[in-house]
Amino acid sequence: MILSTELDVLPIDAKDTEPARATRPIPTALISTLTVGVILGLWGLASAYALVSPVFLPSPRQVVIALYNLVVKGFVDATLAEHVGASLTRIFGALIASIIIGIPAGLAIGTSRVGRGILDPIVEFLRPLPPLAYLPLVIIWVGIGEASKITVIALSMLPSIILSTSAGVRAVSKEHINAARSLGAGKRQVLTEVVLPSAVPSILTGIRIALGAGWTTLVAAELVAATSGIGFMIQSAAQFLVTDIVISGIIVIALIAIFLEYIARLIERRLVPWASHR
Amino acid sequence: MILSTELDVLPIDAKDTEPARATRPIPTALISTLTVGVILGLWGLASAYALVSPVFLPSPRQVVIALYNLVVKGFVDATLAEHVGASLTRIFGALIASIIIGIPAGLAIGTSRVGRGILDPIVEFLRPLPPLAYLPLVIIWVGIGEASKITVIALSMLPSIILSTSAGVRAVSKEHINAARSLGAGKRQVLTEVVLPSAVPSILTGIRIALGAGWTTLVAAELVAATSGIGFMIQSAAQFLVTDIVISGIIVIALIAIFLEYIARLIERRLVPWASHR
Amino acid sequence: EEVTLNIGYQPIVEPSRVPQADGTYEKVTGAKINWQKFDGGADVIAAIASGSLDIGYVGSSPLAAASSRELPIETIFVVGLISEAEALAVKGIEKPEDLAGKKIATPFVSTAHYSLLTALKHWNVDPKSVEILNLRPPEIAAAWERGDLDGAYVWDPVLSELKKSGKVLATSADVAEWGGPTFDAWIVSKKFAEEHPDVVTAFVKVTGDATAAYRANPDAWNATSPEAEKIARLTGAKQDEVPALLKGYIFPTLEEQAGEALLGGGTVKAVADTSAFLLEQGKIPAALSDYKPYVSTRWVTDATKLAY
Amino acid sequence: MSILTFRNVSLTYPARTGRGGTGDKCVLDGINLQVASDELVAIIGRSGSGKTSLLNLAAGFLTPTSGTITVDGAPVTGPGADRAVVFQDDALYPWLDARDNIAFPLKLKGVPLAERRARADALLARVGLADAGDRRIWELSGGMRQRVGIARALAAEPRFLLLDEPLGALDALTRTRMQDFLLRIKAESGAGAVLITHSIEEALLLGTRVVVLAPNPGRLTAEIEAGFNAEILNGAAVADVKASPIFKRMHAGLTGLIHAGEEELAA
Amino acid sequence: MSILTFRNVSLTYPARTGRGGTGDKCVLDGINLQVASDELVAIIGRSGSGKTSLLNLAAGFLTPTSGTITVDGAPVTGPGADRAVVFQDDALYPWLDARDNIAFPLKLKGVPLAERRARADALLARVGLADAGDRRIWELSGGMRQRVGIARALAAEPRFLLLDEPLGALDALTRTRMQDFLLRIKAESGAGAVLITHSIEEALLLGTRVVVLAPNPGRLTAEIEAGFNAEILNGAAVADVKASPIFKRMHAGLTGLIHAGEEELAA
Ligand SMILES: Nc1ncnc2c1ncn2[C@@H]1O[C@H](COP(=O)(O)OP(=O)(O)OP(=O)(O)O)[C@@H](O)[C@H]1O
Ligand SMILES: Nc1ncnc2c1ncn2[C@@H]1O[C@H](COP(=O)(O)OP(=O)(O)OP(=O)(O)O)[C@@H](O)[C@H]1O
Ligand SMILES: [Mg+2]
Ligand SMILES: [Mg+2]
Repeated sequence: MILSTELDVLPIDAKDTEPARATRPIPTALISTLTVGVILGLWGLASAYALVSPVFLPSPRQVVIALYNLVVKGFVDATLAEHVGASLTRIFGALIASIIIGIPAGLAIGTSRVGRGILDPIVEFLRPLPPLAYLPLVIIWVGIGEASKITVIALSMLPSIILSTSAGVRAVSKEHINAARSLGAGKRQVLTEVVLPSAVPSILTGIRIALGAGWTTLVAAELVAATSGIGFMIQSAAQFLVTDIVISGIIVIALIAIFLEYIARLIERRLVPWASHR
Repeated sequence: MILSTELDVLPIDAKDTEPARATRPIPTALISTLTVGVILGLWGLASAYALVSPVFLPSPRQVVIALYNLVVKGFVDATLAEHVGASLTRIFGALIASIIIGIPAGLAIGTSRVGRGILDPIVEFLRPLPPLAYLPLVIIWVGIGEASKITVIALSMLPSIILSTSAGVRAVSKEHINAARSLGAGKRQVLTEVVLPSAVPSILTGIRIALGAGWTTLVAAELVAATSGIGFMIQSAAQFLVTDIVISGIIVIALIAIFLEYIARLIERRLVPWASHR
Repeated sequence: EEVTLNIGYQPIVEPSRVPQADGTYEKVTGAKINWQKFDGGADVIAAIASGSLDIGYVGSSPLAAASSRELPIETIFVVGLISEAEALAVKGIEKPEDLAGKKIATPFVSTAHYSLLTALKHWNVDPKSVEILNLRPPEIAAAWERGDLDGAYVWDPVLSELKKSGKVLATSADVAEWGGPTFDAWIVSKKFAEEHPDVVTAFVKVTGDATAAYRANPDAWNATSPEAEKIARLTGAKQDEVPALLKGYIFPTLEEQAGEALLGGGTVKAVADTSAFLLEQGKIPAALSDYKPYVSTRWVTDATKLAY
Repeated sequence: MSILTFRNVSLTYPARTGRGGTGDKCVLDGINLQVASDELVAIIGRSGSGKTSLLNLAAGFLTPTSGTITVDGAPVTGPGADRAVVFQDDALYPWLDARDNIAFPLKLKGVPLAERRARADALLARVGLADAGDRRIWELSGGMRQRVGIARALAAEPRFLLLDEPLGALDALTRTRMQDFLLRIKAESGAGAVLITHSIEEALLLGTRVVVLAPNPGRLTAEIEAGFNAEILNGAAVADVKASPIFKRMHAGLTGLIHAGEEELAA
Repeated sequence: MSILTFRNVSLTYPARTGRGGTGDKCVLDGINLQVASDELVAIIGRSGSGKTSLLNLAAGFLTPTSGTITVDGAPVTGPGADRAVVFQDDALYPWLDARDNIAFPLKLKGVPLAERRARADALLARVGLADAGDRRIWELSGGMRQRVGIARALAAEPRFLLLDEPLGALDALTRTRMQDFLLRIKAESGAGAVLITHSIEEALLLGTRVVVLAPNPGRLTAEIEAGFNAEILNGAAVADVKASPIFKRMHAGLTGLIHAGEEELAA
């Protein structure tokens, strides 16, 4: 199971370092595989005994067939690959945009009185807004092209990146900052050489949350004049009660998101092995 | 401006402690007030010069009138207070549910191999799911009562609470844990007495992000079978292009969210003055 | 023992909002009614399937989809035939042939969507040659305002917004003539209908009476009338727009319902046609050979005999 | 009477892979040591010789690569309340004030609030911080934090005290007082103790035995019975003890032992 | 030649409100001190007497409640590259390895990667950690971390070195070597230095002057010209210096001064 990167389990019941006879009881990967198996099994049973109408809970078999057809023939005029490609482009466009905007904004809020004064009310205003409510305004401003979809997704990603960045900044050790300044760091250098690296674990958590939020908003974003995209596909299928496609779409989203999460964790492992050593 | 709780600005340009002549340059509150003023001014100008059709951007005056009518007469058969009350009940119900589920789940993922093995795949699967996609499934499973709305909102809140908790857990100092264990703490005590307090700053950040996410999902949750609620109100107004009500709703959401954020920060200040001292 | 009746309605401007506001349904059916608002037919159908709803309001497209999936539902009342309420408004387009290569928006899966495709077929315009975009009504208004669209098949009040700067190429009344009628209807879950036939009959009766009241004197339901006030209050529509919105539908009376044009035959055919069309579009996996089980005249017939 | 035993203990930190990775590092090699609960064994050795690692093994924070560590014959499988640690960097809890840090082990045992506060206050007074109970950790000086750490370990009433340079950040006078305090409280409580220190004088004054850890890899190269602590507990003046020829001889001997094998390196 | 001047400096930590709040705490009172760049002023004093606070003022981390601190007449308004600090708790960066921690001030100055690594390696060797460059901070022992901290401050080539118990976690031999190293590098670099230490011996050996800080509130109660460091730099053996009667007299005198006013308290 790809989730197990073995990097983030706190050794409450393991030793700090276990040089010898590292007898791992049961590998996490196995447990995860079992969990997934049990869920699939329950699903199979539920649909076999028709606990829920098959219109709303198709059997795993049906979903696999639907997935196969999606890959081969596609749905609503695009193959699965095209839908996934369109959505991934949007998600990553939005991710890049919100990183470029969010990290500096979070740093500004966390470090400077003026930055906070200006940005805080704006961020706090934007943060809770429901995309379904501001969709018309987004269209008025950026039209119905890709930009609007990316904007909607980015707006859902921004808050967690900004908040985690500024929370990370606030938790930076004062001693580390003092040390840097007495070693000759200017304000900008304190920011880039101390505050930013210190906040990296928190920022990465923010990015992971943001990615999840981005997927969550995908369907809303693709309500806007999309002709392909996983969200659009799910939306179209849901309207006609083509539940096997809806579930296939959900599974595809989950698999992609899990894969991205795996990469995020790998990056985390590379960048912040020191997180628990400060 | 209520945002300025003066608690979270990192003293990159201030001293660690400034016993004497604490000459604050410009109060953040003032800057925030100015920012809000400038935005309101721009809005006023934009609508005065009809840069955007009044159908989509009514003037501040119109919105104030709409707000007044909302309070006095209401819209879609409920007054503003009733809409707000309904939505707040849902948001808080969802918040409580996701705290009760999310914090233990985050702790389990962060501390135990088995917990992680079981919960991680489930969480990672649920995290990216778009509420608009699973809305029909939620209806099928939990019906159209309050439970379905709370479920949808809680599902959007859970991930950030779980992730921040487990990230906070992972960043707990190993020395702190070791100290507790050598002082006689059992596993449970390590969890409650060391891991949990250490993770509190991170958990609070997660709750703040979650609250924002909850509001964001409100409209989607209230798409189904609601008869009151701010999201329902916005949605109803949008259907008939009653933009002043839509914008009033957005403003009300923002104000409530900002107020809750303010309270969250106060709590943060009380609970974690030590965040930058570890 | 008191019966609980769960009704899923949509915020459509139509006569039965008035008895809903007055509590007439409660009085006549003798049931405790939970009114639940929905914004789309798909959710109504999901809610009926989950057992949370007994009676629901849907458009003809979702109705066709639900019937094709063999859900246990039954059409009990045709609320209104969509006529002027939905139309294709365009800008810079004079004749149907000009549509090729243009951006036309419509809310997918809606009755408008179906009407647009039917109209294109009637005009022999290949739907693939037109850029058909999925947008919800408020977003259509915004995109139109911005100049991103050349046309949209949509309903009021967004439609009237578009008419201000565009012209109408076809209305749903036209499309109905071309063989693609669209309508809204009340449906009931078969299980509930079996258990509480009298409640369903009473429901249909009240609905029919409301329609009759409107049909008797449409002009009395003007902008300042109590009826308009009640409709506006329940739907969120602007009160002064209510009369115009009501005019966009043809509301059949209880007596007309059972006729050959409606539940007695026309509705079955319309559902079958819609399903065939959706199948052709690849939106649903299969169509049925017979849609009769999903349409019933029993309730309207019983209701005409009912008095209160 | 309890006994803490190291039998043939070795420790190798595993190689770290990735950027700037390191090779395996053998830190301790074949350590044999016994500490009874009427003893205070002082460990001295060069910086980086493995003293802290040795203590971490005894505490159960690390598992030996080979060999066994036992308490009264039962193998040490992890940290436990019987072995309280005073850390080289005070591992105090920033979310608690000084008093509550000291009361922490009492809280773990379920001692009621009032009683544990009272006991913490008594310990605060004994380490010379009577009025610092309300202070947050970051409001304490380095030496104060060390003393809070010692008081916290004492509050746990362990069978063994594992002290990692507990008095390193104290001035001479405070240090002398704390030495006296440690000596007495250890005698009172009947706990065994392992004390890491850089002061040979301190090792001799407090230790019933002094062992020398030589670096690369850490090995025990000498073991001396000291016994001055008994004299002091019996009333001998510390100044007299330090001035005694035998003390001076031992001091010189230990200094030589620590320096052994280093002079050529330094040359 | 630069001069760091404290003129009538006082420091009061403001009261902390809220749960477990404290009152105002006057920590330093009327401090007057001058440190020239050919000097090394050693500060000794009881734990909690305000030594670290004094250093933090000089570093610019704190602002005095009253009085002024100047460098060459210019008031100190904040931390600066002219005053490098070695912290009591090493404030090393966990995301950098030992070498990059030392190279950190060079990076700030824009020294190219290769050169700064080379210079860091040279400093690593001089503090006896030639092979620890690749280690992460948490892979270093306490004493090693202290030495990395010293090397990092030296890499900044400041006008003043502010050292807060920099050798506290070192064994006797390593400490002697580091003392020698500090003495020489200070002389080479021409930087002034303020050294906080708990070892009176160290203060006398390294300091051109030794000042005594008495607690509650912190006041300078004595100042002694030492000058042994010049002898050592001129080749005198450390052992001989320590054995000299004048050294012993001064040592005894300072010990007395630190203990002054404490005996009655202890009684
Ligand atoms: N987690 C670790 N990973 C790898 N090497 C480590 C780790 N911890 C310590 N070391 C290495 O082990 C050796 C011994 O370290 P230890 O902390 O035990 O020394 P020490 O005797 O306590 O030194 P000091 O007196 O300076 O505190 C050192 O060389 C150190 O670099
Ligand atoms: N941030 C703070 N807020 C309040 N009081 C403080 C703060 N920092 C230090 N103090 C208090 O100031 C006094 C002096 O502390 P300081 O750290 O300067 O002592 P020190 O001489 O360095 O002691 P040590 O030798 O133990 O390190 C102590 O009583 C301490 O409790
Ligand atoms: Mg050590
Ligand atoms: Mg200090």
